[in-house]
Amino acid sequence: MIRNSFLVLITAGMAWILLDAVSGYQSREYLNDLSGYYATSGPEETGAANLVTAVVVTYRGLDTLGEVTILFLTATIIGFMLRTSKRREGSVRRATSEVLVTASNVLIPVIFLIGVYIFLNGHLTPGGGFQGGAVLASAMILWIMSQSGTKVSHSLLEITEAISGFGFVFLGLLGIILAGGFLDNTFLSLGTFGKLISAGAIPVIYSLIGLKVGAELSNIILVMNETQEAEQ
Amino acid sequence: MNLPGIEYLSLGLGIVLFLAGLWGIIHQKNIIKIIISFSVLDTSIHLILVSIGYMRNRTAPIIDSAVSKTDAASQVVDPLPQALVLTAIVIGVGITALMLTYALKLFNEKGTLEIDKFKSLKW
Amino acid sequence: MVNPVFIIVVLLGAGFLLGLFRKTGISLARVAGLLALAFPLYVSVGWMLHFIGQTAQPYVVYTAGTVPPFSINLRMGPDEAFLTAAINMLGFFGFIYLFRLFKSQGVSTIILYLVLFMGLNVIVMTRDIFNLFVFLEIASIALIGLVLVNKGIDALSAGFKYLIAVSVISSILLVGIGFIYYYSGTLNIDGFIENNSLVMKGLSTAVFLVLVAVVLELKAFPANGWALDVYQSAHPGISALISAGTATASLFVLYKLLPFGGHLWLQVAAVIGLVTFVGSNMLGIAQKNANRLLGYSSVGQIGLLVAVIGFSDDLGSHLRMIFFGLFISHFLSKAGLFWLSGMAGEEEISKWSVLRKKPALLLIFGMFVFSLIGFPPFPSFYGKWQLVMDLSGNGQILWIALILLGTMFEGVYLFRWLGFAIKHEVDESKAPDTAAEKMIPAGAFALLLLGASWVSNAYFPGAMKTSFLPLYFILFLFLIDFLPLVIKNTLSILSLGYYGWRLYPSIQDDTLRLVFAGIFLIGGMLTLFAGYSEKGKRPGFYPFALMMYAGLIGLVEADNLFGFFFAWELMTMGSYILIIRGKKSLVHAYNYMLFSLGGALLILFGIALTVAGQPDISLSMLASPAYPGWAYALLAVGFLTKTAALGLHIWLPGAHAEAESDVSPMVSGILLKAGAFGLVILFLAMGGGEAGRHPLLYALGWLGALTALGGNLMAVFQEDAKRLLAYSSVGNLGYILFAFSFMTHIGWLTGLTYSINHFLFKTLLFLAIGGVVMRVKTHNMYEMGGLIKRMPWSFIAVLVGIITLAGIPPLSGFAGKWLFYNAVIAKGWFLQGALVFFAGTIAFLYCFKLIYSVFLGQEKDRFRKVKEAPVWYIIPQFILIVGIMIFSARPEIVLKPIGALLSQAAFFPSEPLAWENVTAYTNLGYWSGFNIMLVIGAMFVVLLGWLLLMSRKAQKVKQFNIVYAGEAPFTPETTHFSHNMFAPYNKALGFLIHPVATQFWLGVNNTFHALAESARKIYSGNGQSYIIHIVAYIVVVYLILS
Amino acid sequence: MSYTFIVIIMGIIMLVMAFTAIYHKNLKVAVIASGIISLFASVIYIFLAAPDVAITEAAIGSALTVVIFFYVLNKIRLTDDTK
Repeated sequence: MIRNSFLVLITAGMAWILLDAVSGYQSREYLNDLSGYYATSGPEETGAANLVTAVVVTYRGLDTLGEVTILFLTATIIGFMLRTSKRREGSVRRATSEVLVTASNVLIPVIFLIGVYIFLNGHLTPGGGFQGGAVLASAMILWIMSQSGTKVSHSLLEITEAISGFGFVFLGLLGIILAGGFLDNTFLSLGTFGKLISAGAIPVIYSLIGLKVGAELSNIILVMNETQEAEQ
Repeated sequence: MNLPGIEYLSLGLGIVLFLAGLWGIIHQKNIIKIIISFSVLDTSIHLILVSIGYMRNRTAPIIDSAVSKTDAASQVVDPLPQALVLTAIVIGVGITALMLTYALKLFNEKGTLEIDKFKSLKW
Repeated sequence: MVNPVFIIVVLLGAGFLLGLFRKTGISLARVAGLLALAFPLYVSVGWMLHFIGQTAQPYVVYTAGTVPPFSINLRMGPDEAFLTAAINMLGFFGFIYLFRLFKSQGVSTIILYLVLFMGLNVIVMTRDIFNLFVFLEIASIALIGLVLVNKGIDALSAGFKYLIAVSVISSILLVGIGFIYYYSGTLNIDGFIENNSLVMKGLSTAVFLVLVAVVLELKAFPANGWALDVYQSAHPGISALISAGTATASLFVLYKLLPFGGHLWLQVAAVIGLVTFVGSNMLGIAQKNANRLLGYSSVGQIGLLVAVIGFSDDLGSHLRMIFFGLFISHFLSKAGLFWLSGMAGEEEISKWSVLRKKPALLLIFGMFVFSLIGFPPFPSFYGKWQLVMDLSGNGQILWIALILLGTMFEGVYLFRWLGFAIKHEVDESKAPDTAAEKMIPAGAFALLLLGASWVSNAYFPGAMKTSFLPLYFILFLFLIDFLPLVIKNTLSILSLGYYGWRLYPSIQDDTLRLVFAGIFLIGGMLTLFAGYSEKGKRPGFYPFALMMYAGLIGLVEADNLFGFFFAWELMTMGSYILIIRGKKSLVHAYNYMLFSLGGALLILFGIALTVAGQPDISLSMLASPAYPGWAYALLAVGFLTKTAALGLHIWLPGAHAEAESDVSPMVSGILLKAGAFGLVILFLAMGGGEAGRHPLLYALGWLGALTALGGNLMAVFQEDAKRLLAYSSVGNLGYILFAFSFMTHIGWLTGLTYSINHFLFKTLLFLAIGGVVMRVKTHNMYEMGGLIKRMPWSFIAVLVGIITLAGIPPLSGFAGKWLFYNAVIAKGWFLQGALVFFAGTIAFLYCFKLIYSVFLGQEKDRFRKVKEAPVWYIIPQFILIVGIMIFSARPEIVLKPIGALLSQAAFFPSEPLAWENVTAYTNLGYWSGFNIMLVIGAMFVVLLGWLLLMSRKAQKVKQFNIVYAGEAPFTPETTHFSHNMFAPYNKALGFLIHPVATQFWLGVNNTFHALAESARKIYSGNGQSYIIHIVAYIVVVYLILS
Repeated sequence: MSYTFIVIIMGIIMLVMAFTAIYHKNLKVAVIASGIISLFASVIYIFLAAPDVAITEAAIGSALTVVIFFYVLNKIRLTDDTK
């Protein structure tokens, strides 16, 4: 009881702090200098129609690199934790229904293509590498569900993961060598605004991010699916 | 009728969810429940961040047929918080997955998910 | 210079690519990892060298082809270059340390390792708060992964606690960042600092959230349980990375972000840091697990560094210097200690004695411990000195007290630990792991520590004035430790002689210093002579013996307070190691160290209150301290811990009695004079004027008198010969304190005469008794007896010694007494004088007991075959006897010039002692040592001749056995005449020596241990409680702030 | 203005879901509740003119997270059954 009232007390304390933090909030009328710059110069500088993409891939590209790295780290750690334990060996699984197998055989390529479409168009429409990657991962989930019993090779995922990650870093590097700085996308031609092949390296980078995110998330799911952990 | 704008609502909602998540984290004993609370907390932070980037009567920060390049500054909402939230979401899912893996391993070691039971190290 | 962004490219690129080699190629991956880590080291060291010695502009890395605030920028300035160099150094050597581990753990761990260091580098360099958030997450997660290389529930649950704690903290951070963006419209650190003030409540709350999150990342006490578990359960090679690496990066984050909060947050950081420093170190004293203890210590040290950052405004231009000193010591030592922990392979601190099997490890361990606490010549010493001086300059007295208190706590557990390693019994079946990949990092960090010490000495103000020559010689002695004892002993003696010769011209006019230099150097040489009789190489003796002497002579040589304190600490360090060498010295050396450390901290405090931030740190500052009363009291008490004044004496008997035979005279006859010299310096500076009449001196006079009485009383009831001498030293130092407190001309002459006498006879007695003990293998006097026939030379030495001690004419002890009575009468302190006089009579009792029990009476069967003490013991004794004779016959050789010195206007010009040839006059009478010597000498010769003549007729009595009943008594000592020799006196006076002081200090000790024991229960081990602590901490800090 | 009601209603549902997520005994229900919070949040993001965030939250924050939760819950449940 004492504990609970203490918890209520500190939660109330946090509420108070947060209320203080929003105390100066009022609906915004204007963009501030920073976002104003993104809105006015962003399209020109990066060639991306989607300003969020411009910010994510270019202006705050280093954040994105870090974020991809975090996903990479978590996938690595999860793999490290779960793969070191026993693998499932010839365990009997519930048979997958015929319908699911057939449906997934049709759906997986479609979903995969949707994912690719999303990150290729990241500089033009909502969506991009993360969303596309998540869609790719969902294709993976479907595949795992339909292909129960068969083992999925990790190598392909690992190669995708490594190559796309390295490619991201490498493109960033090209930005230093060929353009104005690390992760500058303008070393490729900005192209015609609003077209698929435009915005310099953004589509390329976003594709790599998409592949990477997709591979990482798939990897996490795959490892979780395969692990024998907690199933003695 | 003079209703508050949705940005106020979503901001308030974010804060209440934040507190709810926090309450779950400090109050629930089950590790999975704690992790669920974390994901509520995460969502609430995203909500708060997106809300503070919102401006009324403006559109998404994408230049298309509706928004011209030249007028973008007066027509779109702030893209930056959205970019931050994108990053935060992906980080969040990574951490949630990591926590869950921990939960799995911890369960495997002790056969329980009660957080009070993992006190082998102390003082 | 290489663009620092390549650090990211190389580490991250390598990390990603290694993903391809997960299944195969661990060997390749290890090499690739090492090379990848060498690159950032090369880059950051390159930048560091670039910035050294010039004020180059920081290099800014722009990303995305745009300038900030629109894009993220990194900065490589001098601070960043230094810190990344440190981090990458850790990365490189830490990788070597884990080399074998990686083989069994696979490529994934190498990837985590590389990414961790990439993250840490960016954390230091980035100038964008959201970017900071992302890379803090990277570093935390990589670390959580690395924690898992230790299997089992401990590491797993610790990792989980860490994970959820860090997640909560980063959630707070993220919310804060969001609101900062909302209110200020920027995420750029520099942009924010330039354009924003915290008048708006929302913004200041946002800043609060960010800063409190950073503080929590730094493991602020007490919301830090989550980190301690990780320190304890992770592989030591990983804990080293947490303690040194992540903490470094987070510290710099705090440094970068603290300006957000303005002046208020500087104060907050100072308070939080010091609370952490004191609190964490206090809880550490109850901790027995090595890694967890290191965790407490890490948290504490980081707290101190946080406080230093918080003091930025007070420290001004010294900030970097102080931070460097404290930081680099913590960084190198803590990483090194964690590595050593892995090599020792023992969790219990008492089992670290296993390190003894590899003396090099023990040496490194000692270095790290001393450097953590802040002993010279390590950088933290300079840092702490400057910190304390600057704080006192700004009147932050309370903060100084807290810093010193925390340091004291730290000393309590670190010295206990070091003591265990040096002295605790060792498990023969175990050995430390000395694989090359572990030795290299530990050795490299030890060398870097030495390098950093050298740098500190070269750049700290005031530090340049200390002479490094003795230190180099000590280092040299370490290097030649493998040589035979004869060579090392001879070299040591010669070096003391040489140093004396070198020093003489500079102090020949300053008789006071000359006297003490003589005591230290000649005494040192004489006591070292005894070392020739030791067998074996005596590893590790000479460097520390010389360190003690270097410190002692440094005291004399010092012309400023810094040099004095430097020497003082050096002496403490060396003498501690010397004392702990004794067979049963573990506890006694520990007590000695704690009192010495406490004393040293008080001295430092006193100096700080004297100087109070002024640039002039010469000794003459003592004449007019900024806070006179406090400064004098602290300094005096500090020196009194060394002279073992009553109440502070409990360490002395054990330390002196249990030390090795030739170490006892060093520490008792010589080392104690360091305290006396400190008092001399202090009192002399107070001078004969207004300051010299401070009421404190009256109290000290009483203390001296009581010490004399108490010490002598306790000596009387000892059965242990060396303890008897040790307690006698307590009493004698009481005389000295008493005499100096007079602050009169004759009082001072008395004090100095006592000092010289005590040096002569106590060194003599300890050497003689040491020689006896060496032969009879016992300290108990009731087991000895009749040794006069076996050891006649030793007998003569003891006889001369006790005659001097007891103040019987013709020897110089009487000179002291004569001066003493004059001084007492002149000063009018009759009551205290009577006490001291009474103490003097008591001295007769134990003198008698000493010579009678040991040398006279019946010869014991066991000792019929014992030989005379080694000749190397006898020689210095007779040199000392000659010294006593000379000083007895011609005291004016020394006393006259001292008198002249004291007669200077600033000192004690009134009522000086008048000399006429060899006769001294006061208005009460006169005394001539030479004439007395002649008279008594003549009487002695006559009596001796008569005795010899008579003895021809004397009949020899055969020894007979006192045990007639045919059975040995059950407790043989009770049948010995000298056992409990003064039982009647004990009945009468025993209540006076009730061990009040011992009980008091035991009580202090127990109180703090109990406090620590109960306080650390908050670290319940429950991960959720740790989260609750974090939230509660945030709320409480916010409450306090608003 | 027209969104306001929708947001209020969704907000109330989200709070109920939050309560469910934290207090419901059945972990699966709790997970789904937290997924619904995420999903509704992504709808609110559309109203807040943040389609990118909305898609991401729906795909990653909601769907994927729930899937991962379920994988883990399955493993844990399997053990519970055998014991």
